[in-house]
Amino acid sequence: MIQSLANWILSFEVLSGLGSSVAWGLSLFVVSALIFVFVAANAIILVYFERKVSAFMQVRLGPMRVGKFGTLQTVADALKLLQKEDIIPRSADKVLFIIGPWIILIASVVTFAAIPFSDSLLAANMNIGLFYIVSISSIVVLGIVMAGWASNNKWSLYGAMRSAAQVISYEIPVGITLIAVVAVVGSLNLQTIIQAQGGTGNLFHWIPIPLPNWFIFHSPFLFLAAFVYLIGATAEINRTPFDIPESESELVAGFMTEFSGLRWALFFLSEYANATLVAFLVSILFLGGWQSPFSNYAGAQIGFTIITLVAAMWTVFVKAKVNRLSIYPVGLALIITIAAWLFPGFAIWLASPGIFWMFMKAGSIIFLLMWFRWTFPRLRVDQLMYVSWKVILPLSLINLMGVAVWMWLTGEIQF
Amino acid sequence: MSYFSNITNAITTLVDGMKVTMGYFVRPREHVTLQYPDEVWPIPSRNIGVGELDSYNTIRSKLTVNIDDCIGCKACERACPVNCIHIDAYKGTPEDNLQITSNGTQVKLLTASFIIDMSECMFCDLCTPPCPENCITMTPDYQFISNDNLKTEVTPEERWRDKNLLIYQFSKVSEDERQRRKAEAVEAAKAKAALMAAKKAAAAKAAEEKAALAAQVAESAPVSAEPVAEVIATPVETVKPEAETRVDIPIETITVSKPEESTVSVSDSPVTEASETPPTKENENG
Amino acid sequence: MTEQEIYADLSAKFSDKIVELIEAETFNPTVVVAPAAITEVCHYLKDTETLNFNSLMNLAGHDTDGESDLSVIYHLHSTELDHYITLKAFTNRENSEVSSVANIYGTADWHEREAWDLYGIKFTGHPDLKRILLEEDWEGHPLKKDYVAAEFYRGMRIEKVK
Amino acid sequence: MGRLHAEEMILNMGPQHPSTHGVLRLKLRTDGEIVSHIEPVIGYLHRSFEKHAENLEYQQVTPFCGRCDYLAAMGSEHGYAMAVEKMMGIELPERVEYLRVIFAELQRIASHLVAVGTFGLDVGAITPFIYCFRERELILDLFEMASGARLLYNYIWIGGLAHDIPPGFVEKTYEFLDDFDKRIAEYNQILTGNKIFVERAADVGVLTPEVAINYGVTGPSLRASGVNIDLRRTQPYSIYDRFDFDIPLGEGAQGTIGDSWDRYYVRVREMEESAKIVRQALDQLPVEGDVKSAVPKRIRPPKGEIYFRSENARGELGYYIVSNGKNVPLRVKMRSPAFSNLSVINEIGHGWMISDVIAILGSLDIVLGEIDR
Repeated sequence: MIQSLANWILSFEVLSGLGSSVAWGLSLFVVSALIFVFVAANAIILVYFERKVSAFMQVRLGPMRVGKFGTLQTVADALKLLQKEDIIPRSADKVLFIIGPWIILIASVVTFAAIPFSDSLLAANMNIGLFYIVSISSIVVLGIVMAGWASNNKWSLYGAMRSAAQVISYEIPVGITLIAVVAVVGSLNLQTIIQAQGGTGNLFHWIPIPLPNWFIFHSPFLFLAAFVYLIGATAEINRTPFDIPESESELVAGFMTEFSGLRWALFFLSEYANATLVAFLVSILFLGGWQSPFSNYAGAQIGFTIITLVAAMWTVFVKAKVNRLSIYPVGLALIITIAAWLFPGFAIWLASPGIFWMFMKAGSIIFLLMWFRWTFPRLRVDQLMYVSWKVILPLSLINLMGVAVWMWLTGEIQF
Repeated sequence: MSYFSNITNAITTLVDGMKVTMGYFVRPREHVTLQYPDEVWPIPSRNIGVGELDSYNTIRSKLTVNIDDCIGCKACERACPVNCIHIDAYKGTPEDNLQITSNGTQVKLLTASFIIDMSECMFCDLCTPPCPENCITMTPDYQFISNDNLKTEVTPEERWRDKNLLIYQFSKVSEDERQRRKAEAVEAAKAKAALMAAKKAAAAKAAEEKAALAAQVAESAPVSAEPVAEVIATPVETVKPEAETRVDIPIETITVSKPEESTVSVSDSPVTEASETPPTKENENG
Repeated sequence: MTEQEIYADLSAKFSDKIVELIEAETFNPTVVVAPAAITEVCHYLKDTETLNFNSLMNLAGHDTDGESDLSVIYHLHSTELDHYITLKAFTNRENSEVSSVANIYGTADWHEREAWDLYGIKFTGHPDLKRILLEEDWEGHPLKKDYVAAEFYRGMRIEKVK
Repeated sequence: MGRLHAEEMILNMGPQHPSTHGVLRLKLRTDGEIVSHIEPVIGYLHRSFEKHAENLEYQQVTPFCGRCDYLAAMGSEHGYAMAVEKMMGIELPERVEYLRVIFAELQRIASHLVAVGTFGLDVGAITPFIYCFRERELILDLFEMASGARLLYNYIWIGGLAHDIPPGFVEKTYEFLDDFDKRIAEYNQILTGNKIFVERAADVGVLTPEVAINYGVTGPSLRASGVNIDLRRTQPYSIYDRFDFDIPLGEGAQGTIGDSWDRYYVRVREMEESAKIVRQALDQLPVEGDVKSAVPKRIRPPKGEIYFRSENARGELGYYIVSNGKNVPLRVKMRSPAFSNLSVINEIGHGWMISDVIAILGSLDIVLGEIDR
């Protein structure tokens, strides 16, 4: 994307004198700014949705005052945070206290450079994209430890130490799970991984249910691996039920206790950036990234018909009480189905890959994370370690071996 | 084996919990939020008031006084556990044109000042039942933050914050009149105190003379003037009833003859009180 | 066992340390015990099988009128045998000392601290007798009837209780 | 490595801390995450109830009783009123007794809802807390309907009640009870059985019966240890002997008897039992009767003293009242259940992690207003 932007800049008569390196630098700057804006806007939107989702799950309404249905609430909150007094505790380690939040933010923002939003929209098409993301995102823990230590507060220190232990122990199962995916594709390039998931095939290769060729349907092992990765990644980004570094009922606010105003906002920003990153990774690695779930427009038509039928049956049979709101999903599916049958162009659009599908998938994953957060209690430190070392790690190892065996069975690889 | 059953148990129970939250997520109409200034909590209303105060219901919020019905008996002031009601009542004069209450009682005292400090009120509703005229009531008005309430001098100087904004003066008597009455009452109290002191002094003198006489009989000792001074030093205290536990402001203005000790009267209205047979236990323990 | 039987039992065991049994003007017949003997009496009450008072329900200080002796009241209950006894120890105002039962009943630990805090009754043998509800540097023991609050506490004016 | 120096750290939990249920300060001596000693420091909410009571008339003390245990104000008032009534020998009308039981049991449900919800909050589950508060609001609506106040009622007077219940109250209460069973099933679904919750609460902070009785732990916390002591049953006061209800005991279903999970679950089941009592009381409620007929005009109990205990939501609430025959009590001592319940925290909490100490504290269900009085 950077290169094409630079070429585009150079294609203008007036700007052609800039020279390729200057154009390249300029487009680099533009792309970086775009990514940062994306992350910031994303956090603002996600905070709003998190508040709404939590409110609806908790029989509340959530923000309703600022803007229609409170849509501008997070904007107002962000403005408030920017205006707040910048407090640095007197006995804090000033240097670390100041750079800690920035390290966390930078580490979580730069990972987006390797995320392909669509087949052409990505900042840097790296051949080691996955490796880059995993390694950069682990730097976050450094910032957390810095922030916790620099605060000179016992609660912050506890939070930092817990975070370090947690992130490091969850890196391992997460890494091994990723290797299972890489083993199938044979590449660390995220674009290649997504392209490998195009088309339609059978569920688990043999069961004759036509489904997209996503890795989650590749084999039972990868199906499991998707959940293992989701759990591990939830732990890595410190969200409930693994939010022990900032567990508000135990450690007040963990490593963020002493932070306020802008610095605190940076933590928040990076938290949501990380959540988004995980959602993107799950959809790239297991759900086919920007690939459409339908291979052609007939597939889209039939697929949506099936979805509508399933939704209608669920509404009628599973839900005892049919009220107006439970009809909404069915109605929506029905409208799309009718549209898909009436207008082939719409069906073609549905079947074509694009940024829409990427965001749909990532959005569902983020919703899942929110759903977890507002349902579950929090684990204890030792239980967290138990889950990591005794449950997730063996599972991921089994997955890795299982995937290899599976591929040998299905004939994808030969010895 | 328990390892695997643990994991399956974890998955099933967690999914169970997620069902509940999702159930509410897809039914946001069941929310319980009330958008406060736009919608308010429905106040359960039922009339337990009498006569004109029919609208008085059980909700206990801001106190209000129908000052036209107040006879200045201070029953509410005595019943208040936190001393947030301060009443100054003075003996009425013909030029006061004292009114007749809605119960038909002729008011005999001029309620010069009837102050309720809502910042101290604890909404216990103990002040309303003792009122013989049902003129002090609790209204369902719970939104009464304001900044235009009367500023009065009732605030004792040891108050650590300015709470004037929630002090309500119900009496219609003008400030000048109030001051005049207060001064008069102080004068009267002083006169009374002097009278009592004189009486006491006379009594003491008589006793002293008697003692002196006795002493003379026994042994001719000199008479000391000490007891007289002692008696004069504490004149006002004797006016206070013995069981009184709190300070009235101002003390000198007590002109109503108080019962021997404060009682907690609990009947709804004087009418029912009269018709009821008094509880049997009361006399035994009294 | 009734309170009378318990009293008889106790006075047989601790002849000189048990003063009397108050039955008038109380709903809980009360055995008056010498203040220094509370510990051993409670030991006996708890450890004897026929008595088995394993629960101290309440421990309260009391000041009758600001002049006479302070007293400490113990309400004991046996959860196994379901009988009750109330003990009372009188101690003089100025130098009040009662032996502690904190090592016998865990409940007594905090309740004795509270009695010390509010009445200034010293419990000898208490492991950590210090104020519990009020600040460490509070002056006086407020529930004594002759208590007069200081005017200031750390520069803050103390509002007078009316 | 010989020079590696490790020492214990003093950690101040509170007075400002999200999980101390008020203003409680716990001085924790910690070795890493392990807490080796807990010293509670209380008194931050001391409002001198006993000093107030010595300067107020008997009826005027009632609102202050409710303010001590602000989550179970009806129960506190009930206990105090019964103590004074016993001193004065007042016989109450049937209707008053039934209404008092109804209110006390509804208050128990409301208080346990807070206990259950905040325990969930302490271990990190935010949503059940809101569900619990939703039901509690319904109970508070009922209270508001009857007494006019939502939290601090001053409704139970010595010798009667402040008002009779309004028309429609009984129907509304039935309505609430009909719905309530479903709600409890919901809590069980989202929290009670939840594996993470079980892991956090089961086997944590085991309170043995001996320690519990020795420290004067009462109420659900004691019954969770398997000790069958409920004053409503063992020493029936008011009219509790007329109702058919079970005393839930800790069974160690998920771990050991007397662990935090048991303390939690006993409360959940007690809510069901209380709902049962309310239903029976509503069924038997006499239609006729003046709730104020036994209210004495002058409350001057005869000279004497009494220790009266009743079963409040948190345990044995005792009032030690000394009267000298005047209209002002000579001494009112409140034996607050949470005061004794909290004192056991070091006994059962040391050796656990910080997170567990919070869970244990939450399972003891303390109210600081009552501890500090």
